[in-house]
Order: sequence, then structure tokens, then C-alpha cells
Amino acid sequence: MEKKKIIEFKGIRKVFPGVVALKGFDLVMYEKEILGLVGENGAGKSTLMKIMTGNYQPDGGQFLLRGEPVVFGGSMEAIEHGIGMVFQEGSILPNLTVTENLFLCHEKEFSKGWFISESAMVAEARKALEENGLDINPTTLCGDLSPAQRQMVEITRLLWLSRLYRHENPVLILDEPTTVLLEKEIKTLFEILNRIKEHATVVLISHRLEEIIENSDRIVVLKDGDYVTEMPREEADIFKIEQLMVGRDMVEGYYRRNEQVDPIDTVVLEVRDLAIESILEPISFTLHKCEILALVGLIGSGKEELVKCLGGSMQATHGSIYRNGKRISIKQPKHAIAHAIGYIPIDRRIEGLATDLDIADNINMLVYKKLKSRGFINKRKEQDNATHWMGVVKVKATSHRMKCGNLSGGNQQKVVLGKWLSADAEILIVDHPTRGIDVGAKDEIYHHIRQLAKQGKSMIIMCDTLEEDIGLCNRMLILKDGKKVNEVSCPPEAKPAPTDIIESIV
Amino acid sequence: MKKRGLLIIALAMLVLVTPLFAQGGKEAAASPTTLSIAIRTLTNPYQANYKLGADMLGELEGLPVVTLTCEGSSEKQLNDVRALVAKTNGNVVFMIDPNESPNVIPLARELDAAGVYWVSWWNKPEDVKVWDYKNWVSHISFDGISAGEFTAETLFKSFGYEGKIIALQGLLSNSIAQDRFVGLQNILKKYPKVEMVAFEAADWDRTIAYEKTRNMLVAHPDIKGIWAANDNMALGALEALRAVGRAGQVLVTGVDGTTEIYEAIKKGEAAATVYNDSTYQAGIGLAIALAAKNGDLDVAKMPKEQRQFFAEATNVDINNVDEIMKGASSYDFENLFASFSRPMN
Amino acid sequence: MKTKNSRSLENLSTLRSKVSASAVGKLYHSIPISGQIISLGIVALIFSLGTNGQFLHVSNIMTVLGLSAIPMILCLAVHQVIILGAMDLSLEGIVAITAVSAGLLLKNSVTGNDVGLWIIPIVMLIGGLAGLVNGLLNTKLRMPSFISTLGMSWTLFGVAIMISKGSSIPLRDLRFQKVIISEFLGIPTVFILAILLGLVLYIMQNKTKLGKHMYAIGGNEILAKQAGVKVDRIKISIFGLTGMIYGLAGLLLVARLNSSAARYGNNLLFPAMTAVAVGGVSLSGGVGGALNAVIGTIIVVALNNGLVLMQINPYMQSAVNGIVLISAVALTIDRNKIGIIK
Amino acid sequence: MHKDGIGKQPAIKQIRGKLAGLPAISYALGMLVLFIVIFAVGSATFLTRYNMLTIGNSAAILLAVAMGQVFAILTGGIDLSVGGIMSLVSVVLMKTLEPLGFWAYPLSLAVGIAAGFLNGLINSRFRIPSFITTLGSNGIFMSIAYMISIKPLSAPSSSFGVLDIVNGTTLGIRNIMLLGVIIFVLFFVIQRYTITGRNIMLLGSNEKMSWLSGVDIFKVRTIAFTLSGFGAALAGVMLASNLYSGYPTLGTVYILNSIASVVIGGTAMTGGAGGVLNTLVGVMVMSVINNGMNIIGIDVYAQQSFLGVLVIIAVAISFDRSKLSVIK
Repeated sequence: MEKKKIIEFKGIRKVFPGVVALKGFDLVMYEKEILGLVGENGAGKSTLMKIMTGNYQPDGGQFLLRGEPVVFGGSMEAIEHGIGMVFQEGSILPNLTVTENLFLCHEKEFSKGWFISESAMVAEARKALEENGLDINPTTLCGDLSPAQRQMVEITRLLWLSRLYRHENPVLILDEPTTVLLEKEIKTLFEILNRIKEHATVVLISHRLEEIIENSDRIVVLKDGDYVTEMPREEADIFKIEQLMVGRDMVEGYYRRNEQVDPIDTVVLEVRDLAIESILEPISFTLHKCEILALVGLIGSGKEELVKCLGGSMQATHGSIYRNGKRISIKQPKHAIAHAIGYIPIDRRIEGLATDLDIADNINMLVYKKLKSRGFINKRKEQDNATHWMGVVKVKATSHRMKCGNLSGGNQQKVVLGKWLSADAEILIVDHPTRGIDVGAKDEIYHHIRQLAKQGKSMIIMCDTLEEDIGLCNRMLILKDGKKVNEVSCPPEAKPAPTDIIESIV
Repeated sequence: MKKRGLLIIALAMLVLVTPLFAQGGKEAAASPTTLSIAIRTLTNPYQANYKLGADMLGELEGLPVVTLTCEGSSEKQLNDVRALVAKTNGNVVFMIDPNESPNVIPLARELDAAGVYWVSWWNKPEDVKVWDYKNWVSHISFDGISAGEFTAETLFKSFGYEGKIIALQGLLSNSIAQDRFVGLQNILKKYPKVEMVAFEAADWDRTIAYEKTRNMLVAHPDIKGIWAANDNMALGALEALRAVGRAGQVLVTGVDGTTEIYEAIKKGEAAATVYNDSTYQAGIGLAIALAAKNGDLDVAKMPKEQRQFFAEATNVDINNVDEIMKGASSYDFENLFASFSRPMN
Repeated sequence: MKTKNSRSLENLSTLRSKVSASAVGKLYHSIPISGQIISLGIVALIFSLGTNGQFLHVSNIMTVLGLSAIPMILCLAVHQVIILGAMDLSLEGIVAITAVSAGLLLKNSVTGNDVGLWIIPIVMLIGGLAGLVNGLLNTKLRMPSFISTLGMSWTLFGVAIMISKGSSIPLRDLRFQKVIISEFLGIPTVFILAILLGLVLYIMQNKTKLGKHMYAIGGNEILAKQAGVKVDRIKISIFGLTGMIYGLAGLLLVARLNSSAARYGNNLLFPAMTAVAVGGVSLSGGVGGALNAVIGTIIVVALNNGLVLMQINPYMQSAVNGIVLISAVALTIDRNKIGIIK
Repeated sequence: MHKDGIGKQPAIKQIRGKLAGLPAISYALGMLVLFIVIFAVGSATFLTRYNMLTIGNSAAILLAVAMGQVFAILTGGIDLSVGGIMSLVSVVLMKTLEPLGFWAYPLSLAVGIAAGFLNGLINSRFRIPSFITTLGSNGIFMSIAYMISIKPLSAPSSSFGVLDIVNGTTLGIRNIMLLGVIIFVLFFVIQRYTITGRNIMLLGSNEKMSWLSGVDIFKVRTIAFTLSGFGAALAGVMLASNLYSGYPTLGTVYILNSIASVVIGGTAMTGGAGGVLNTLVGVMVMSVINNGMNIIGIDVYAQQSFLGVLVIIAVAISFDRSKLSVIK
């Protein structure tokens, strides 16, 4: 396998006030490969990418593109050299059509005299989309597209651009591409990436090691701004990589199984024949004290909607919910909260936190009633409550007045957790607790989940990966096409193998 | 950080609050008396001419002149007056055209307290009497009713006292506007053959008058004349007529007496206006107040008809427009009550 | 966001989707301003009933079109900035200053000047410069346009008063007024002028890079920037363009009344904003265009005309305007598109 | 602000960079002190007792409106109807002063509160942007005022006594100023020490999240606009008593002035940042400028421009950009 080098870093180095982001290492990227880049937050992945896309300039070392040393002034320059990045939060404008998005800032390619020829643009757009096997109408507003489709449009844009600037082998960087995608969409994404690979280099950044291992030819591990090692896909396995990333081996057992506790049989929540028209068929289940119940199933299996109904952000059309044996009705989140049901959302920054406000505000927001004295909120009590729960969930921050926007993903998640704990929620619905969180923090989150169970909280979880589900839960409900198809118990000693579960899911 | 912020606040507030307890602002007035007019705005010619009169008297007496405009805010008018009283340590006299008629009450109480003499023009609620206040020398107004009557009369004459007319009111809330409208209505009663088919309020504004007139002309294409409560609106209406090609056939009337309307009268596009000489108003108003301040007038002893009265206004139509346009060669601010026409009860 | 409070709206939207399935619905959605057209229809219906047909009489329609011209031009100007997601309150100030300078530079009875037709480029230049300053304050000094343009409005209005010394300036040059009141095939020329301007902007918005990019900025400034849109440059030029159009409107106002004064700038802003909103231009930016501005203005002007024809008490008119504004927007805004309502 | 990649550091940012760390409000305070010094130097009479009373008087009224306005703005909305509300309230007060005496005050306040409540209702329940809602309702309130009385109403001399509750002086300070202080404290407590106040901040900074956390966003929004109405009502009452009159255009000038003072204070128009304390400073800046211009004798023709320029400068310096990635 004699591959041509496309990009080569020689002693690449980047320093920010206070921190050395890249310690000066070598790294090679080949043509026609998918390179998986893994490492904890702060390991230097994003800094490296920002150098490739021209957002940063290296302080030392060389950045060779096709053998030529280069330094980019900005992302457009990088694109002109055939390096493009698909950003985590996406960079598609919802109020423009697919066509307009594809060719934004390159309209001149289609201009006749002063004006742009709409038809020419649309035609080109259709062509470009088809080449990537996408069935998207180029005249639809991107606001009406699914996240996956938007991402595809973005990828199409980058490829089109690289062709525009005549590059045989463009470099495509994808930062956490799958966070916003549904399972089946993820499949198609990787199909497409593998097709693209035939004439391009793809750099893949993701916290989901499974998909990295599955899809990349080569995996590079970074840690603390330094190159640790690299391995071909064949030799890669999750545990090894994670230990390399974290640097310490997690002997205490994956997902902290050994800390798992058995549920008490008192039923805290019972769902009877809950159904949502044309989404979820009548489903019944119970949740016991101290129990961790995993909802497993593909997107569209109805699990998202189910938990939304329990959290109050959606309403079931039929069926009933019982809390400690009493029937309750949940029409709005506040009702759920009133019954000590907390919902830790998948999208922290949008649904979980007020990033403009400080940690105290976020932790206290549910319990101001408790922090009053003589009818008014008491600053002292406020601080005490905040600092107390910050301690409990181990938020790493200088003070309780620190803005949540400036916290790392892990710490933000802990703040959200702290918020619900301070409101002493008995039942927690935890929607993808470890999404976009690096391994070290993940382990802490697992630890917290276990602790909570010990303290008698009950949880309904939906995880990023089947392994995580199996590892964490006492029992799992498997949903498929809006039906409950199976129920499997997962005691610490006898966890079922993912393979057994898979077939009942798909 | 917050601590520091609060500290600065405290400091700033301190700076502002300390003088509250310091005695002062009442030391003897060495500087010359300031003449001040407090008017609505300088954005219309009638009001702008006030300034001319004030400056004229200022030159005559060799005293500084300050113009205050409130741009439609009564509160600003009151505060500007206060500010000036503060600035001059009370060594000032005012001619005030109140933004809204009731504003004379706070002004009167304020200026009584400060011992500042002043004269008001135009607006005053009926039930408020000048002689209830010691520093409010006079309230003078032009007779809105007779003005409305004259312009209406002349307008009707232009089409032989028979036909439809439309009318443009000023700010409905304004008492002068109402008086002039009453004048119109009196004449309408007098000539039953003349019918007012529509009226709109155009807030003294030329643009609004233009648009309202355009719209009314659609509903009533067959009108013979347009009565407007001031020249600005009359001129707006005139342009509207021009736009539909009927300027000159349908005449307009206004009140105030601006050069533009005079020219329209000469062209035979407008029938009449009433000349209220705001230059004179400002000058004489200040002169009266100044006289009171200098002790030439003993306010307490003044007869009531000098405390509040209607002043002589000049009716203008095609017959006398030319001589009026020559303008008053010079103004007489000596004879304080020369313009007296009839007392205001 | 689903709550019991907004459920009625959901029903509405489901109904919408049902409708849109039908052929009628397809038509409805194929036209960007169908909602506004319907509201205009309603207004027309009510008034023609109220004035037994007089409202729809040709002469009245022509009057409405004639009167809508200048507001339309102003609305076409300000809606550009709204599309950027910014706000422009400097309208009245800029119109005042251009109106006054037009008055002083054209043949008039105060000064000796007579620049003749040169006035057109001159007012556009003055307006354009003012707009440019708006743009610079917003982009380079990073001030919220709402407040910076407000400040500009006060400043320029003041300057207008200063140079005109507040008095109104009669014109001696009648050519412009002739143009204003002239008709072409029975249609007021000034209206045709406004429509032409609308057309130009429509093409600019849909067929040129500038247009595409300004929508990109309205959609999401940061992303637009990432994609390489020269955000500042575009914003500044749009503010500038808007200013130029204000200048034009200022000149027309002067021409229409054949005289000029600073106060001609008064009472222009809120009608324009109303027209923008009623026309369906989203105040959050990125949605709507010249078509919306045009139809919006016509609705508002037709409304005022109808109120006069029906002899509605002058002081009820502001209330009626308010109610119409609210209900028109309530019916036409697509809440799914704007997301959170602020 | 760096990561969003908007432009290179503008000059103004660099100036601020040197003073970095200071809370946004300090810049506004700086402005205030600066203006005070300028005017004090410009005219010996600026810092006289009489003039301070004048400033205090006008500041108190503007403060009341702005205190309400800031709550509307904190939710990310805006209230353009404060003018209409003030006018309506003033008319109601003058109309009811004779029959009701003192009780005219609570009545007119109630009217204002109801008006604000209506805004909130339309805005939250029918989900119409507050800009439109209040722009429309402003006209409605004015018309109602006109319906009550087309003529400006003046206070009957019999009820001057009642009005002196506002106009009188205690310990040489105008009651209206003491009123202003009370109003400030009231709204300050509401914002900082009540759940509603906190929820308004939450709403402003992240609406979706606050809903998911059980905040009744409809209620909170409505309350915010009701507070705005309350502030406007207070201002209307104060101003009407001050002028011994009420009429349908009384409040118009306060619409933009209140917004200006809120922004000068450093409150972000996107909501969730800033607040009552900032607004106090903003109000002081506005009032000091307005008074100072007359005191140092700026030419009347120039005053409006002067104000405009000063406002631009004030905001350019005091506006807190760190909160916002995009300036719209």
C-alpha cells in the first residue's frame, strides 16, 4: 500500500498564553484515506484542525501541503487550497435554498454580466448533489432539511469547491459529524464518506470511538497537545485507545459495573398503555427505586418521544402515568418537575443551560423558592446552595459566579446534573449523558450516575452507544417502530452481549 | 468588580446630591437680565419668527436672548424654563407659548416661586386666571373665533355662498384650533347653502394636510373651497389641489400670514389668511414682562383687561395683501398694550 | 415549543399543512406574498362595502397608488436593513436633511442656488453618506443599529433645523412637481417610479451577489462570515444604499409640496415600519423582500385612504391602524420560521 | 468575541481592552461622571441646588418609564407602547381627580398595569413579536385617550392639594425625587430578589431551556410587559401631576428616550444581560445631558444634534459587546 503524502506536519507547534496547545510533533496524512483523530478535549485536535483551515497560524514547525510548506490566512484560503472543514454546529444558512448555500460566495461562477443565472446554479447544484448520491431538491430551503441532509449539503459544497479550485485530492475535515444524525443517517454518511475517499482524504474527529474504529483506515491518538501513537484499524480496540487517551488504565471496570446496585421493588413510576398517535403504540412499563432503565432502539423507534412525554415537553395521546401509584398528568415540563421528574436534555447548550448566566444561576434556577428568606431571594443561601452542589457533582470552576458558557462540555453537563439534584428530582431522564464529552469526564459522569442510583434515585437513560446502555443499566427496554419488542435485564455479573440485542433492534 | 461599580455610583450620586443641601443659586443678580422665549419648535415659519422678535428686542435693550424649544414635550418646556432660571439665578423674563394650554399652571406656580416675571401667548385654560398669580404679568391671545369667521366668510364669498367645502383642523386637542373651527361653524350657520361635507385633523402639518386632502378630494370631487385652520395646512391642501389640476379653481384659506400664503393669494389660489405677527408677539410679550421686572409696571395694580386680553390681528385678502407683504417697517415695543383688541374674561 | 397555549396555533398550522396539500395551497405557497394579498383583499372588501364601492373606483385606486409612492420608496429603503437583521431609525433624520438641502439647492426664494437636475445625485449622495455613517457605526464601532441610527436621526434632524433655520423654503423650480403630479397611461408617474425602484431592488436581491449575501447575513451573520461573506462591507453598502433611497424620498417630498422644511421628515418612520411588518418582512432578518415592502405599503396607504373615505373619527384612526397591524401580522407571520418570538 | 471571527479588534474594543474586567456599568458611570464634570466646568450654575432639583425631577419621571422598559428588553423584547400608556394614564388621572381625589392615583396606575398586561398577553399568547404588538397597541392606547378627552385636561385648582403629594417637597427635596428613589428600589428588588425577576433573566438568556426547566414563559413574558406598563403608568402619573394636566400625546417623547437610556446603561437589546442598576445610570446620563445642554447654553438650533451625538458617543463607550457574538 504505497500511498502519496498529502499533508505533513513537521514539529508543528502552537502556543496560547498560558498553555502549549501543540507541543511540536510530526504527523502525516495520506491521499485517499480516512484518518480517525482521537483525543480528549484539549488534546489539541481542534487546534490542529484550525491550523489546517487557516484559523490559526502555527508558532513553530512546518505545515506541508502536497510537499509545499503553507500558511493560510483564513478558511477561504484553505478552501482554495483544497482543505475544507464541516463544523460541529454546521454552517448552513436555514433561510437560503440548497443552491444558494452550495455556492454562497461563489455566485460569480454563474454570473452572466451583472446578474447571476439562477437556472445555471440550480443545474450545477443538482449535478453536484447527484454525484454524492444525494436526493435533495436544490430549490428547497435548508431550514426544511434534516440535520443529516444539511451536513450532506455542506460536504457537497466543500467537494464542489475543491473541484472549482482544481484539486485531485481535497482534504475534508469532519468534526463530530454524527452528533446531530440519526442511526440510519450515520450509515449513509459513512457510505458517502467511503465513496468520497476514492478521490479525497477525510479527517474524522469524534468522541464515538466505535464509529472511528469502524470507519477509518488509520487512527491517530493525541494527548495533551502531543502525538501519542497511531494504529491501523485492524489493531484498534476501544479500551486500548481510551487508555491511551486518558493516560491511566481504568482498572475499576468499564462503565463502573462493579458499582451497580440492584433496584428495590418499590415502583416509583408506572406507565400504562402510553401511546402517541402514529409514533408510539401503547406501551407499559415500570421503573423501580434505584433502577437504571435504558431505552434502546433506533431513532424513529419512538423512544425520544416517549421520554419527551415523561418530561412534559410533549403530550401523549393515550394512556396514563402513575407516580408512586398515584395517577398524574404531565402536560408541561413544570408538571413533570412538580412530580420530581427531571429531564437532562441531549443538547446542553440549547436546552440545558443559560450559557450567558453563571453557575449559581443555573444550579439554583429550580429551587429559588427554597432560597428565600422573608419573601426575597437570599444571596447567602444562593451561594451556599450553588457551592454545595458544585462540590457534590465536582464542577471544576474558579467560582460559582463563573459563566457557564466558559465551562467544558463535561463541567456543563455536571452543572445540569447539579441543577436537577438540587431540585431533588427522584426520577431522572438522562438523554445521551456523555454526548460530546471526553473520556475522562465520561467516567466521572458514570460515577455520578452510579452514586445517584445508590442514593435511591431512579433513572431512564438513552446512551450514545449500545455498549454504554448495556454497561450502565439494570434493565433495558427495546423499542422498534413504536413498539416494545423486548425487555432484557442486565445484572452486573451477566451483561448481555451487544450482538444479542442488535437483531431485536434492527 | 460589582463592589467597585457600586462605589462609583455612590460617588456620582454624591456629586449630584450634595448641592441639594448647599445653600446658593440665590446670590444677587449682577449680570444683565436675560430675555427668553419658550416656544414649541423652530421647524415652522410662524414659530421661527418668534425668535426674530425676541432678538429684535434684545438688540434694542442690549440684553442677552435665549430661545427654548420643547419639540412637543411639555415636560421639556417646564424643565428648560427651570434650567434657565437656575442658570440666570432668576434674573430672567419669559415669553412663553405653552406646549399645551394646561401647562401654564405648573409654569405659573414655578415662576411665582422663583419670582420670575413672564407673559404667555395663545394657550390657557378658561378657568385659570392670570390675576391669581403674582408674577404672571399677562396672557395675550389672538381671537381664534373671529379669525375663523373672517377666513370662512372670504372663502364663501369666493364661490358665491353656495356649495360644498371641506375643512382641515389643527391638533384637535389644541384650544386655538377649536376656536377657529367654531368661527367656521358660526359662518356655516349663517349661510345654509354652504355645506361642510367632510373635515379631517391634519395636526398643523403640511404633509398630513396634503394626504388627507387628496383622500377627501376623491370622496368629494365637487367641492368649492377648502378651509384650513392654519397656512401650513392650507398650503398642503393647495398642493393637493394642484396635483388634481384644480388649484385656482378651488380656493383655500389659512391663518398665520406667511409669505407663501400671500403669494398664493396674489396668484388667486388662496382666498384669505389672518396675519398673526409672531415677531411682534415675542417682542411685546418680553417687553411687558421686562417692564414688570424693572418696576415700570406694577403687576398688582394692573387692570384685569391688561392681565389677559385678545390682541389685534390683521385680516388679509386680495385687497390688502400687497401692503401687508411690505411688512412692518419697524416695530413699536414702547407702547405695551397697543395691540389690545378686547378683554378676555 | 409545544404547550397547551400554543396548541390552537398548532391546529392552525396543521390546517395550513392540510391546505397546502391541496392545489389551492400549492398556489398559495408558490406566491411569496399570498398572505398579504389576501389581507389587502379583506381591507378592500371592507372599505368598498363601507363606502358603497367608492373605494374601488378607479380615481380612488389611482389616488391610493399615487399617495403610496413615497411611503413605498421609504419602505423599500428601510426593509433592506431589516433583512440584514438590523434596524434603521435614521429614516426621519436623513429625509429631513435631504429635504432641506434640496430646498436650499434648487431654485428657491431664500438662496440664489439653482442646481437643477443635479439635485438628484446630490440628495442621493447626502443620504448615502449618512447611511454610510450608520453602517460604520454598526460594523466598525460595533454599536447596535437600533440605538446608533436613533442617535443619527436626532443628529441629522438637528442639522436640518440648523441649516434651514427652521423656516420652510418655497421652491421656484416647478419641474419636479410637474413630474410628481403627471400621469402615464392614467397611472401616477411617481408610483411607476416607486415600482421601478422596487423592481431594481427585487433584481438586486435575487440576481446579484450583494443580494444573496445580504440574505446570508440576515440568516446568520457568523456562518455567513465563515462562508467568506464580507459581512462588514455588505452591511455598510446596504446601509449606504438605504440612505441613498431616503435621499430620493426626501427630494420627492419636497417636490410634492413644492417647498421644503426639516419637519417634512416627521411622522414617516412608524408608517414605514408598519408597512414592512404588514408586508411580511421578518424583523428578525433574512426573510422577505421588495415584493413584501411594496404590498405592505399599499395595504397601509389603502387603509388610511379608506378610513378617510368612511369618515372615521380622525382620532380613532391610530387605533384602527394598530389593530390592523397586529392582526395582519398575526395572520401572516409563519411562526415556524421565526422560531422564538421576542 | 474572538472565536466568532467577527472582524479584527475594532478601535473601541482596544480602548475597552485596557480597562478590561470592569463591569459594563462602569463605562456608563464613567460617562456620567465625565458629563457632570464637563457641565460643572461649563457653567457654575450646573451644580446649584435649584438645578439639581430640576434634573432630579425630570430624571425621576424618565427613571420610572425606563425601569419598566428594561424588563421588556431583558426578555429580549421591546415596549414601544410606553408613550401611549403614559398618555392614557395622564388623561385618566385628570379625568378622575375631581370625583375620586387621592384614589385617582391607584385607579390610573391600575389602567396602566392593565394596558401592559394586554401587551404581554398579545405578545405571549398570540406569539406576535413585541415590536409589532407594542407598536400597534401604542396607537390603540392613544386613541382611547382621545376618546376620553380630545381637549387637554387640566387639574381643577380644588385638587392641587392632591397633586402636591407628587409636587410638594420634603426636607427641601421634591417628593417626586423621593418617589423616584422608591421606584428604583422597588424594581431593583423585583429584578434581583424575586423569582419572577430571576425568571425574566433566564427567559432572556435562553427561552427554550427556561421552559424545559418549568418556567412558565407565557406568564413571565406577560409579567415583564405588565411591569413595563406599571413603570409607564407611574411615569404618566408623575408627569401629569407635574404638569397639572393630561392629554393624548403627553408620553410620546418617552418611547425612544426610555429605550435610549436603557441601552446607554449597558443593557443588551438581545435580553438576558444588564438590568435595573444599569438603567439607573443610563437615565442619569440622559437627564444630565438634557439639562446640561441648556445650562451651558448650547445654541437652540444645535441642541438636538448635540443630544444625538452624545447618545452615540455614550453608547459607543458604554455598550457591553462581550455578551454578544453579533451586533445587529
